[in-house]
Order: sequence, then structure tokens, then C-alpha cells
Amino acid sequence: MSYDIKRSVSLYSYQDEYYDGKLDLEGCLRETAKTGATGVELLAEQMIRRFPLPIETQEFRDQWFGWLKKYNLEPSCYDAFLENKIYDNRTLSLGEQINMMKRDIRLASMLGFKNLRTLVSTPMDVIEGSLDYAAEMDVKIGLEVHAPFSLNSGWADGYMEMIHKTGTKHFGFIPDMGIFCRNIPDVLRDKARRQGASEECIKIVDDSYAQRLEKGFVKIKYDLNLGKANMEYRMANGMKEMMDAVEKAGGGPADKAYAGASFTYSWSEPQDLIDNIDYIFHTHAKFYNVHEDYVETAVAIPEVVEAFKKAGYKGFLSSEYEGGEHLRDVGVDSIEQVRRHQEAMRRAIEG
Amino acid sequence: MSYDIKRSVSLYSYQDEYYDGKLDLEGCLRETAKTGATGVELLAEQMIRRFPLPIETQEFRDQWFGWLKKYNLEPSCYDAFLENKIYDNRTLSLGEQINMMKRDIRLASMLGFKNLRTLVSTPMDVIEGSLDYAAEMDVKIGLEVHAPFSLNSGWADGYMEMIHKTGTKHFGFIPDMGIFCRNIPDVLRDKARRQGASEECIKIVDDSYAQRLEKGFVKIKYDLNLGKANMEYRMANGMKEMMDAVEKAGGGPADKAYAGASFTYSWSEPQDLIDNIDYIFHTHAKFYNVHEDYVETAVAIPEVVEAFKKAGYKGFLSSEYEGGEHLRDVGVDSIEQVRRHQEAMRRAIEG
Amino acid sequence: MAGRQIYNPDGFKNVEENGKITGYQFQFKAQYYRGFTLSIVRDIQVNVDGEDAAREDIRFTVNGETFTLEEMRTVVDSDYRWEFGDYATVTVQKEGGLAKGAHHIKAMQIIAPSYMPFQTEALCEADFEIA
Amino acid sequence: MAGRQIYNPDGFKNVEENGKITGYQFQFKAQYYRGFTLSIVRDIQVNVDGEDAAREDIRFTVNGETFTLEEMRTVVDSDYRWEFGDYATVTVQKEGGLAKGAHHIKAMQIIAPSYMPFQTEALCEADFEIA
Ligand SMILES: [Mn+2]
Ligand SMILES: [Mn+2]
Repeated sequence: MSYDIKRSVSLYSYQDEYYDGKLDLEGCLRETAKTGATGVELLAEQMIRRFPLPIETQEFRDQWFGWLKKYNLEPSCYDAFLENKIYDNRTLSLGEQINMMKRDIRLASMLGFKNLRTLVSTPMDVIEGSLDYAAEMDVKIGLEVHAPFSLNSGWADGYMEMIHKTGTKHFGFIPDMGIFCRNIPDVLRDKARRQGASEECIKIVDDSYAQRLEKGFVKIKYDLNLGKANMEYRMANGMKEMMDAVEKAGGGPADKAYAGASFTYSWSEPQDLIDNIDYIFHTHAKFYNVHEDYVETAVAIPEVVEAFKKAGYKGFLSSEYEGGEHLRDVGVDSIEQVRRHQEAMRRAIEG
Repeated sequence: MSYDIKRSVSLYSYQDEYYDGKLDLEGCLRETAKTGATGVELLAEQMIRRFPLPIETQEFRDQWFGWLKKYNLEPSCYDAFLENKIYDNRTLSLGEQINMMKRDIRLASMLGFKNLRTLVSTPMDVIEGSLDYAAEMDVKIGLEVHAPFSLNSGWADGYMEMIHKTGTKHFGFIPDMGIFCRNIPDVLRDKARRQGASEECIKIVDDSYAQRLEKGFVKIKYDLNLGKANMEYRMANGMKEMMDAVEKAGGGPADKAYAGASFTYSWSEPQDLIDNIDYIFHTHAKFYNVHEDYVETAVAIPEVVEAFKKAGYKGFLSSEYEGGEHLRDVGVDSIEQVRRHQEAMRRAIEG
Repeated sequence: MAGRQIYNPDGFKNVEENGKITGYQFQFKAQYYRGFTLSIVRDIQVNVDGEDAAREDIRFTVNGETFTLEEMRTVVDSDYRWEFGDYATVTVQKEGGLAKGAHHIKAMQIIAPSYMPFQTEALCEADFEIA
Repeated sequence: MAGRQIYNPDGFKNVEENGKITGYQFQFKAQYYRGFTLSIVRDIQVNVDGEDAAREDIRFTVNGETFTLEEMRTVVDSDYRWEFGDYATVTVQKEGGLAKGAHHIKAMQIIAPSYMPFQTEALCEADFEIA
């Protein structure tokens, strides 16, 4: 299948530098362009103060499009956050949530984005109620498939039903490559060690992950109560047994934290991408630590890119660096990490 | 002094017909034009559903300006309501209130209004914080001087100070002619009778009003706590004595209601208009019941118009009918009332 | 003494869900001259035939969306205002609803526009029939 | 083990009003990767030198406007967000403030982004000096 795989950077990747005041929004675009990426993914609420007001001004939009031109970047995806519990006394009604989604679709459109990322917590009927507007604005709503969720599951089937029922061309999936982790990232493990975790407990957790990978993860179910769905998923995947073993091995807080965190990574088959390619128009290229030799610690980049090629994927792979949180005590360099990741992807795409 | 006194109708006047579905927004404009008035005053929150969203659309604005052209009407004043207690857990902060005021200034401007009515409850620092924006949008903020408030008072002095301090040309007063009532309106009295008030009690209340008028009303003071300011004002103007007399005369609910309501009308000297004319750019021509002979029951229209002429007033007198609430049990005809009032004003202006 | 219409005469009915009568419903207009956000509705008190409804049993519907009185405290969306001159639908959860025949309602609208020193309290009374 | 900067090192001070010291103040950044409305801040808990501050004594300032934690529950204005990477100022009302010299703060940021199953709780510790 002929493919057209392009490279993007999600500015989420530069959060530590932005937080420290080392990069501003334009600086992030500049660094993105330096990697050779041609696309940029934006979390408007992260790097635009007084959100959403500036986006409503001609001044800001002119500045934004000026930067895109200057740095030769295409808007690849707008990451929205549906703040449907914005007040603590209730969840917003369906109508209010749809209004919020429409607002995000409109903002995305004003900044030139054709894709909008929505999170797993977005109720299906909110998405369904926004499809007409999405079509009107020609913005595709992409449900991010993020660990512990996966394609080819009961959870995803519900959404597939909605796609078939409505016939929409403006809803699909945005896989986050964190669902293709062969093992727990080394940065998490090394942090656990710095915090005092024992090698014995670390091995228990790593072995447990390897078992899940071999057996195949029991998939998470659709439930608006995400806390409940998450807990059932963990239990179904042997969390109790693993925690008991860690306890028995005398595990302390660092060991237990490592054990708990291990469930935020998962493995699913890259074949899932091929099976669902008709509904995938953007991808979060999640990564945790790319070494000097351009090998990433956990995400199976070569296999995933191979599957995208085989499927004939036409879209961006958008670097999403999430290793920094495990390095804040020893020093984060997102710029270098993203550079390496973009090179790793370039090699896989062009190789 | 050369004057230029024009006639406007506040669509507030048609509230009963709108409530009953007999008139819609366009219908109100049509009736306004029939009276010969050339100006229209709008309460956007009253007659525009989904406020403020339609005003933000080209479609609505085109329709609005189309109507103004069709009915030969000029936008005279936009009546805002500062909902600064929109949440029950607090009063909005100063910054939020200023944002709300600026929103209203912007909305007024988008509909072609040069004047915005703000209520006595608007804190002075909210007005002050909005003056630059008002100047930028060329919209004048008018503080409505509504009974029991009055010009030439300690209350008004505070605002005069702000005008002098800031040098602003975009803040002033909008007198409501309910501050020029020679007596309590007959529609209120007749309603009290229908509700069972005794002639004896009615006389006590009417005499009490006449005394206040003769002595001169003790003026209300500036206090952000309007309930407190109001109560002190009533006490200072003999409310206790009047209520005691009504009690002693065996007054029931209807008598007491009439007594309490009498304090919502007041008399001040039309000379106050002349003294403050530099700061008056719009006027609410409040009225309660214009008889077939074009004489209004309470508001001293001829004297007030005379004062405006003497002062060289350049602006609208905007009919604001507030008699309907006392006639709902027997039938309201706002259209006829406004027609009569416009004719009464025309005679006073041209006579 | 008649007044202007407050209640929708065709709005009084029992409410059915899944074959069971779960409550009764009526529609009325706000006794205030402006549209406003639901967040300034302090209370809707309902008394039918001398019996007070509990605040928690009351549901309020405008423009197709339904809220409890507690939820309304933070409803400021432009699509869900109590518009001037428009009916809002009030549903009172009550197993079995109201008996067929004549009833009397006294409902109080308690609204707190920010500029008023005191909240408004409008008592709305009517006789009605459940068919 | 050092981490990234959370507190503004120059932000610790006593607060004076009308010649009296009424409390102490610090500034810190949100431990979350996005700007958000104050309405999702469930709590800011402050403990200095082992002493918990009372919730009612806490004031929170962003962009020049100050709120109590209770007021923040309905603050959704775009001008008053806790922006990513920006300091918010926390003032704790305390007669006399803090003594000159060294102190230790443990403050907890409890934030509830809607998409998360559970609220985030970030413990922020630091040693500081009152000059
Ligand atoms: Mn992602
Ligand atoms: Mn008025």
C-alpha cells in the first residue's frame, strides 16, 4: 500500500523547558522545525495564556500563521481537554458538553488544524452530538487510544458501531504509541532505583509485565466511570498477585510506586493498526527515552512504523515525549530527546 | 440654550405584549416606529434568546441593522445588567466585573449603540476600570439615576468626583423620570383598592408622600450594600411613622403593600437636570399611566421637558412604561400607553 | 382576580418512564422581565394540594436539558437560560404522580438578580386538571 | 534530591497591611502540564514548620486578583487561570506572620482535571528563609 508518513512534534514534548521559561511558544516551534519535522501538534491550554481569548483575535492568529510559515510547519493536531467537571457540584449536561466540544472544534479550525484529539473520558454521546459541526468545520475528531486502552477491543467496538451508524467521516482514532511498549521504560526503572527500590522487586514487576505481554493483556472495558474501569483492568491483568509478591519481598514506597506505574504501559499488536487504518488519521508517537544510538527504551518503533507502511497510512507520527517526568531530579533535555526521536522515526520511515 | 430633544422608546415598555407572545422583537420595533419615535432602547437580555450569542453573529447583526433601516430607528441606549452575583457563592472579583462590563460595551457597540445604561448597583471601581475601553469603543456609560437616587446628592457627588479625577468623556448619568413624581401613580392606588386597601390608609400614604415632597426628600447615601442604603433612606423619610399610622388605622396586606411601594417613587427638582446637563446624554422617560387627554398620572412631564429645553439637552427622551405591572389583573395595553406617552412628549417638546 | 398567564394550561400532566408514572409536570414563565442564567434561580418551591415537594425531587428543564436545582447553581451556558416569556418545564418526582381530576398548585419562583438588594419571590397559583 | 523549581525562591515573605504583619506569602507553579481554570483547584493545603494553615486563612492570587479557595470553585474567567509555568501567589493569613529565619514548607496542590479518574495531589516541599 502506498503510504505518506510525515513527522510532527507535539509541543507537549517541550513542557519542562516551557515550565522553566527556557522556551516560549515560538521557541517550541523553532525547535520543532530544527528536527526536520514538518508538523506541529498543539495543546492550546498549555502554551496560550488566557485561553481561549487570544485565539479569537486576529492578532494572535496572524502571529500563529506567521510562525508556521516562518518555520515551515503544518498544524497536525489540536489537543483538546473536555473540562466537563469544570464545576465541582456536577458534570456538565450533554448539551453543555457538546457546546464545549464545538468550541474546541472552532478554535482548532481557526488555527488551521484539521484534526482534534479528544480523550477517552469524552462520553460517546458528546462526540456523536458534535459530528455534524465537525463535518461543517471539516475537523476530524480523533479519540486518543492511550494505554490501557487498545484498538480491536470491546471498548473500541462501541466507537466503531457509532462510526457505522452515523456514517461519519469526521471521527476516528488517534493511537498513542504507548500501547506498543515491549517493556517498562528504563527511565521509570532508574528513577525507582534512585528512590530506593530493590532489584528483587523491580524484577517481580518487570517479569509481571513480560507475562502480560506473552499471555496478551486482558483488555479494558468501556465504562463512563474510568476509575472503576481502570481498577477492573488492573485486577484482570494480575495486579493483585504482583503487588502481593512485591509486599512479600519487602517492597517499600518506591517499589510499590514502580509496580503501580507499570500498568500505565501496555502492549498491543501493531496488526491492530493495519486492521483499523481506515479510521486512523493521526498518531501520537509517544516515547520515553531514546538513547544515543537512536533506540527507544520501550516503544517498538520499527515494528509500528512497519505496520503503518504496510497499512498505507497517510498522516503524521507526532513525537510525544513523556520521559521528562522521570528525570526531573537529575535533569531533563527534551530538545535532545525529541531530536533523537525524530531521527529514529526518520530512519524507520525511510529505511 | 439650543436643544435637540429626540424621542425614543425603550422596548422594556412592551414587556407584557412580548411575554404574551403578541409581539416579538421586530414587532416591538414596528410599534416604536408607529409612535413617531426615532430612537430605540434595547434590553438585550430581555428580547434576544441565547444572549449574548446571536449578537456575535453577522446574521443577527445584519437582521438588526436591516430592521433599524426599515423602521427608521436609531439605537439610543443599550441597557446592561451587571450579573456580578451570577454564582451564589460570591460576588465576582473586580477584574471579572470589569470583563463583564467590557463585554456589554462591546455588545452595545456591535449593535450600533453609543450609550450603555448601567445600574446603581454597579460598583464605582468597575465603572472606572472600564472607562478606557468605553473610550476605545466610543460607548458612553450612563449610570441610571433611578428612584430613590437623585442628582445633586452626596451619592451623585462621588461619581462627579470620579468624572473630574479621570477627565473621562465616557461616563455620565441617565436620569429616570421616576425621580420627578408629584404623587404616587393612580394605577398603583387603584390596584391597592382592588386588593382591598381602605381609603383611610390610602390617604395616610398619599399624605405622607405629599409631606416628603414639601419638606424635600432626605437623599439616599452611597453604599455598596443597597439593602442597607435603601432601608436607611426609608427610615430617614418617615417610613416608620407612616407604617405605624397605617397599622393603627387597621391596615391589611393591601394597605401595607401600597405603603411600602410608595417609596419607590420620589420627587427631585427638575433644576437638577440643568445643573448636571453636561453629564446627561440619555434619559429614561419613565411613566405609569397616560390618560386619554395625554396627561400622565405622576411624572411631571411638562416641567421636566421645560428644564431639558432650558439646559440645551441634546439627546433622547426614551419612553419607559412601568404601569403594566399594576394592571395585569385587569388588562394591559402597552402599545396604546406608549403611543399616548410619545404624543405627550411630542407636545411638551414642540409646545 | 385573573392575571396574565403564568402556567401553560396544557402543561399539567403525569410523567411516565418505562411504563410507570414517576411524577408530575407543569410549565410556567418566569415572573421577571428579563432572560437570565439558571445560576440565579435560588429555589423553585412547589406545593400541590397542600403538600410541599422536596427540593431534591424537583427537576427543571429548558431547551431540552434537565437540571436539579443544585446543578443549576453553576449553569451559565447561553443555551440554557430561562428566557423571558418562555415556559420552563418543572417535573416533580413522585411515585404514581397525581390522581386524575382537579388540583391546586402554589409554586414559588425565587430568583436573585444581582442588582436587587433582595431576591424576588413570586407566588404562582392555579387550579388544574390531570386528565 | 533536587527537582525542578516549584517555589519562587524570592517569593517567601511576610505580608504587611497598615503597618501590621497580617500573614505570609509564597509563590509556586502548578504541578500539572496545562493551564486551567481555578474552579478545578480542589484545595491548597499549607503546612509550615509542622503547623497546618486553616483553609479559610488561605488566599490565592493570579494575574492581580485574589480569591479564597471557596470563591475559586466558580472562577472560570480566562484572565484568572493558573497558567502553565506561571507562579500563583498564596497568602496565608496569620497575625504576626512568620519569624525571621529558616522555615520548612509542605504544601499540597489538589487539582481535579475532568478527564482524570482521581484528583492529582502534588506535595511541594522546600526550605526557605524569612529575611
Ligand atoms: Mn498521547
Ligand atoms: Mn429606567
